[in-house]
Amino acid sequence: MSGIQKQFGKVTALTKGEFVLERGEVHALLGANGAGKSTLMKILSGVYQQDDGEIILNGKTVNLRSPKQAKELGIYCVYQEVDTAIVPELSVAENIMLDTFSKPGNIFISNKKLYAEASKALQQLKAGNISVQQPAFMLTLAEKQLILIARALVHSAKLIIFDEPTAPLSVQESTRLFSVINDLKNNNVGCIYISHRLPEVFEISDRITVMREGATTQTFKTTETTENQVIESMLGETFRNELTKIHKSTSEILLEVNGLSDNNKLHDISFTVSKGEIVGVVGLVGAGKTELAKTLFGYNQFNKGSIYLDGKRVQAKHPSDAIKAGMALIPEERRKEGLFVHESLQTNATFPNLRKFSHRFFMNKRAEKEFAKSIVKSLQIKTGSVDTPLVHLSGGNQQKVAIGKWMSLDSKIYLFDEPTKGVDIGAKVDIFKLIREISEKGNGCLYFSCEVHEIIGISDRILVMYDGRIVKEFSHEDATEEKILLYASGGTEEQNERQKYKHSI
Amino acid sequence: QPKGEGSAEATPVKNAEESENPLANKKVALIMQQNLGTFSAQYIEGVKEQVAAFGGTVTVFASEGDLAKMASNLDAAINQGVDAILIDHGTKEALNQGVEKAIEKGISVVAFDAGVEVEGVVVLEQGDQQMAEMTLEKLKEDANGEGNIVKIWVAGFAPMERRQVAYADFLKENPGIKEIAAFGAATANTALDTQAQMEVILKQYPNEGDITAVWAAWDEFAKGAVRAIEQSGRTDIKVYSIDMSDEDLQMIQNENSPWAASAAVDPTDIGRIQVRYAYQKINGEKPEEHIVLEPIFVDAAKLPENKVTTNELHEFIDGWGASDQGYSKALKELEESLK
Amino acid sequence: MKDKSINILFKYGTIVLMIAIIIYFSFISDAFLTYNNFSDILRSISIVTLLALGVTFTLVVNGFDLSVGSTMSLSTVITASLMVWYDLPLWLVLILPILVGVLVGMFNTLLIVVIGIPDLLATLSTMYIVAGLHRTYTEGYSIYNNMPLVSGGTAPGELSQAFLWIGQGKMLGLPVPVWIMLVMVFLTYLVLNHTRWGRVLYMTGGNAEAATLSGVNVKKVKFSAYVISGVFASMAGILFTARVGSGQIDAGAPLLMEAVAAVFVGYSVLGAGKPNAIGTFFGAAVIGILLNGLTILNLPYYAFDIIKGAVLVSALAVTYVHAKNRFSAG
Amino acid sequence: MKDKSINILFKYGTIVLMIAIIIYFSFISDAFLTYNNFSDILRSISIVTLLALGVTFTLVVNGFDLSVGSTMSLSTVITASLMVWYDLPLWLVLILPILVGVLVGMFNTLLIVVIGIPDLLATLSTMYIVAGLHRTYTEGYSIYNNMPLVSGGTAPGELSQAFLWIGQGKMLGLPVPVWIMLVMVFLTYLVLNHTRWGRVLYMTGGNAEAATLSGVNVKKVKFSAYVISGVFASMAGILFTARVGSGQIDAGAPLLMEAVAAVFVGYSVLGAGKPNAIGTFFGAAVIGILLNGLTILNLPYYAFDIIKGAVLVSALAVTYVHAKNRFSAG
Ligand SMILES: Nc1ncnc2c1ncn2[C@@H]1O[C@H](COP(=O)(O)OP(=O)(O)OP(=O)(O)O)[C@@H](O)[C@H]1O
Ligand SMILES: Nc1ncnc2c1ncn2[C@@H]1O[C@H](COP(=O)(O)OP(=O)(O)OP(=O)(O)O)[C@@H](O)[C@H]1O
Ligand SMILES: [Mg+2]
Ligand SMILES: [Mg+2]
Repeated sequence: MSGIQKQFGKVTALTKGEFVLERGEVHALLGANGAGKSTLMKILSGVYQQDDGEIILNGKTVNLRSPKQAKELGIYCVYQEVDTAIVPELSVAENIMLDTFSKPGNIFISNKKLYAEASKALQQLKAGNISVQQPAFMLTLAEKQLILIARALVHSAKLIIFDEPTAPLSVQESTRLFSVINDLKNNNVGCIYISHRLPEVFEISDRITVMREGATTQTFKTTETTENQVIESMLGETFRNELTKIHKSTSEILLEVNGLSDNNKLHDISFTVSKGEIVGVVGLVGAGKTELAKTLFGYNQFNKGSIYLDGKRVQAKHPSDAIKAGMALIPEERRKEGLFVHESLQTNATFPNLRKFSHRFFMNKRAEKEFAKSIVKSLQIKTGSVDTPLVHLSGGNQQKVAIGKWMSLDSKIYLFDEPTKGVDIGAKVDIFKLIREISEKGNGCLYFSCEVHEIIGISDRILVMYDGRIVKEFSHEDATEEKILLYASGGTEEQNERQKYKHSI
Repeated sequence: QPKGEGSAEATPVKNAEESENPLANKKVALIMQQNLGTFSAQYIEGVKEQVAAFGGTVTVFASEGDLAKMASNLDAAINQGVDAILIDHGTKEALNQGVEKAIEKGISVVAFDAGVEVEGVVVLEQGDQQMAEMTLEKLKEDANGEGNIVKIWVAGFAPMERRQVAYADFLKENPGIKEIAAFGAATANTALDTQAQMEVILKQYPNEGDITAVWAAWDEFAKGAVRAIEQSGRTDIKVYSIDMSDEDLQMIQNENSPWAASAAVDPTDIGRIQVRYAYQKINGEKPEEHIVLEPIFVDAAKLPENKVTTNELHEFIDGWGASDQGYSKALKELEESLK
Repeated sequence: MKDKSINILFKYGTIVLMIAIIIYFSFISDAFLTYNNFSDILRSISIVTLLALGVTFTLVVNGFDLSVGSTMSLSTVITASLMVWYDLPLWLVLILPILVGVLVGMFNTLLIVVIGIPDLLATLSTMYIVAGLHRTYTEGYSIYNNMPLVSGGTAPGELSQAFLWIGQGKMLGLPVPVWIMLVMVFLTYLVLNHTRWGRVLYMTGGNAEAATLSGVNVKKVKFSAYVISGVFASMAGILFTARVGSGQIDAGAPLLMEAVAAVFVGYSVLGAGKPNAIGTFFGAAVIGILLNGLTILNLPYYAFDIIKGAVLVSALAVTYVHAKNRFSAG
Repeated sequence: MKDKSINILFKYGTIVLMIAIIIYFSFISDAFLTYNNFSDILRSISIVTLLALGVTFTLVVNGFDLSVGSTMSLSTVITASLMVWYDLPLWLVLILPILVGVLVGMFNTLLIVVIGIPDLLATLSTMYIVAGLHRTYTEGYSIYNNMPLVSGGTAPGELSQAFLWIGQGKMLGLPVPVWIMLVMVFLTYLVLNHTRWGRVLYMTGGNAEAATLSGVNVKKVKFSAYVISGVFASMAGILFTARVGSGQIDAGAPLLMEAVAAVFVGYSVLGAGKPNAIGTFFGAAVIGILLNGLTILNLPYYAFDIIKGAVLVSALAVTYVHAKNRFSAG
């Protein structure tokens, strides 16, 4: 692939995507969030068409107009958002064989044959324990991912793209995946591997290509490079500096959570947050971070445990109660949960506290405008005017609005759920600064993220979540990326020692 | 509905169950094509009242104007083994098959305005041609033999066809009277749809004298037309119609109502008479198979100052609501024995 | 280029269309452009506009109320029965049907918010159930002055003159229903565009999830929208009874489509891009003027349904094509 | 615990309900549990079942066709007119209405797939437009043998015996409409559950994005579902004409709700959890048996609408409560 460009409306996702994959090679693709990795791969798998640039496969220029075409050429993709490729109502077998249905062939379908072929593919993945007859909505995230890999196997793919496959996987599940990838490699299948976890990238890949801000920066041979080199190529200097600043906290307890459980995802969660402290909560996708944030905020209900804020018990039946008590949530899905993207900045900014901007029943539009202007200024939001609908703002600026909308409320504690997701580097820095400023005013911050290095950079204290539990607490000084990942995927240090031991025998 | 003041409870039928009369305790099914509007409701009342007086029970099968459902309902009634089936409207194409089956099973069938053509079925019809003539004559008289009229009529129903015959003859005989517009459709919501259409016509002929009168071949049409005329504030147009329910009567009695006259058989009476013929058949009597119900002409001018209902109408209009048609000796005895 | 023209069509389409229709018809007929004809047109759309305002509220919260027609029918017969059967005083006659509208709204909320049935399906069911209820209530009869009762005797009451004035009277040169409509349109405009609560309604409709996380109780907001819709439908029913002078069965059913069409035509008025009071009023007016003009053109009545349907489809098409473009431009 | 009982209700509710109804009514009336009565019930549901099968197809692809009632009305009058007005041979009489159904399906697709109007709104508009068309076509008249024509004279043709046999004849002890229904249910079952194309339909409905990624042309699939729905509605119209022996206007409108209810009742039969052919048939049967039984109970006719509505609401409630639970459990 060379010179690939792609724009979505006003967002430029790719400026210069370059990528070369050899037969039977595992090639890792790295880059910060929003660097354009997924977009490049979606172009390769026919989901999007590039605006410019060309793709050469086996020496021939190909024009990939649809996923179907890409698949016919043997290019398969295990998408980052697995649910986009799974049909929940259909059985596991049907999901594995999904691509066969749209191909011309027999009119009738024999279930027996379907089940047999699907089982075979699963067995190849050492996942024969998944029943092929159950509907796909019963599966866990990891199992769904296996289905997608099985789908590629069934069609003897020549090239498989793995887009962050290990994000939801535990250490054991990851190990199994790696052995599958190795098998594939031995069968001369090319693999593209996207991940944010450097250790595993170094373990599995032959070469590494790094992207930054929509462009390919560098390609390394894995054996000839170091993690630091790659990180530098990925992030750039300013960003790292920002993250290493350390912040002092007071010891006066602001938020206290005791034995919080719901009957579903959260189990016996206890922790505290002091005034002016930033507490990071880290865990894999699906570990329950979002669940915890929303439960604290009254969006989900818990059935055991208690929450105290500033010494007062909070019993939030609805987010409105939590807001009254002094909480603010910047949710993970900014566009879906945090903002009204078709409304103006002004309308968004005043919404959580309409009472302040109205006289009796009627809205005071002048006060609204003044407030909107004030946050544009203080958060340095780049926008044409306060009347511009938010869809026209960049992701980072949208995120600033999502934070700024709480500014009229004087909340005591802010819950940030993956606030840097899909935000460009510059804005990321601004957002970190903003979080710092908020904490410096004596407010508490809870920072939920699966980006381990970011967590380490910003937090005063780190809680690791695994499967709905808090399994470990680190101080800022003790935390390392490896230790966190280990706990986050359900391991403990002793266990790890033993495993290493076993390996060496 | 609430109990009306001073309402006499329908004379409770004593001892129907213990009665020794073989005609007591019969099951009657009433199969209706359409059951909207006050006419239908009054007709059902007539049926229920008469069957109750004979010590039987009625099941009403509604069809929402859907002929297929009506045919299915007829089947269902036959399967339930009723003693008599009363049919209200419908077409012969849809019903003949079912009616034949019923006759085979020895069920008495009496049809009203249904166009059913099967041996052994008593068919009731209103004096349709006569009703049309009565109202058209009155129209001519009021208009002094000259004028432009609007016809509201719909094809596809046997009684409507008969009314149309009289209407066509009338136009031929009276060249001074011209039809300037004709429309009409039997829908799920006839009166309201007609009102909308009449409003259209009125806007088309906005000047006084453009329209002398409206002749409506069915009271649901007349209702719509009258409302449209009243609301347009036009006082120059009169409405003549066929069929009359109590609701129509109230509208006729409104001050300055354009509704000038109607010809009809009392709907309650139709129900009663139909039941009587059914019981004659059950009793093995051999009534005539083609019964014409005598229509009554209701002239708005003959009505009293204060409003009356159809129950009291007989005081002012001769022959209303007092029909003895269809009684046989056995039936009188039956009714006496159950009182 | 194409996008731009759709945008202009979207913004000024309704108003240009209206002016074009008016000019065209006034050339064809002298009777068209008269004060009387326009006051008649306004009166003829007053009932539909009330219904449409209710639908507007439900659309604002991203719901949809298909049961307004039935609710109006129910309110029509209840209003008439309260006077005819029970001879109740005027204030009760005006309040009780409104309460029934509130109940229907609550039932819709139960289905949609508590049970979780999608809005259109839920209100479709309600539409049928309420239609059945209103027929059962009257036992198939229309309700009119001094009607005889099934149990014998005649009904004690009749529609009072004061009541009929609501539907048939005039005030300051305009029919009373027109005044009622104008007041209601203005109130709706005020509430939706200038109050805190209006803001909450629009935001809930725009993104229920984000509204919840901003502290809005979305269930309550939806509840209020459906109740208001029920209340508007009841008011339409009361107005209809007063206009016609009796309680007709199934009065509301045919008005449903017109009301829905009015709201969608009004979506775009002056580029609002969302359901709004003024737009709904203009939508109803365009349809009213169009139908009035078409009768002048002497079109058969059965063709009207096609034209109403076509207006609805065009309005929907412009709305959704515009939405698509706006979204992809974002 | 609660979840489990909802699950069981979901899986076996329809069948248990059906058995309960049958047992109850056979105690009440000897006439109920007879071969004749059941063959009549089957015949009475045959038309609704055809409509419902069409709706099933659109629901499978996650759409919804509200226009089937109108399409059936249109097909009814066209079928009758082809014989009565134009005296055409039988094969044309059977094919042309089907083509009209195809056209309606294409129009729906245009609105939904090309323009992007949501399914329910699009087909609601189509419903009104097609209803207007069918009245305009007949100028408001029903069509019957040798009817007088507006232009004078009488119509040349009448419904042939061969044609009427389709609606009124018997074959091997069962009415012909029942055979047609059973064959269609079986074909639909075969197509949806055992062919490649059936998987593609379900796939599209379950996750359109995944289907696109698998190389399915989602637009074409939706198109085919709406065309099939139109064809089924046309077949229902032909059957209706043959059963009734004339072309009634507005024949299909009252059947819409029953068809929709049948599909939703059938959603859950044996825990399918999705629209399916056998379920739809059972749904129609449950409603048919219920209505047949209720007439025996001598319930007033105007209460039937309430009961049908209640059945629909219960089916929807079970379906969506189940969906909610499944989702939260998944
Ligand atoms: N469909 C789309 N519409 C608009 N913008 C998009 C779309 N898809 C991606 N983008 C934008 O393109 C940029 C690159 O996104 P992409 O998903 O390729 O990043 P990524 O490197 O995969 O990041 P991550 O590590 O978070 O998965 C982001 O700014 C994103 O917001
Ligand atoms: N079985 C599953 N199938 C598909 N997606 C799943 C599954 N389980 C979890 N997920 C995904 O993971 C998310 C659940 O995350 P949860 O809120 O429990 O934890 P989290 O730690 O906040 O995860 P994240 O890192 O995505 O924020 C869901 O939004 C969903 O997208
Ligand atoms: Mg990505
Ligand atoms: Mg999360």
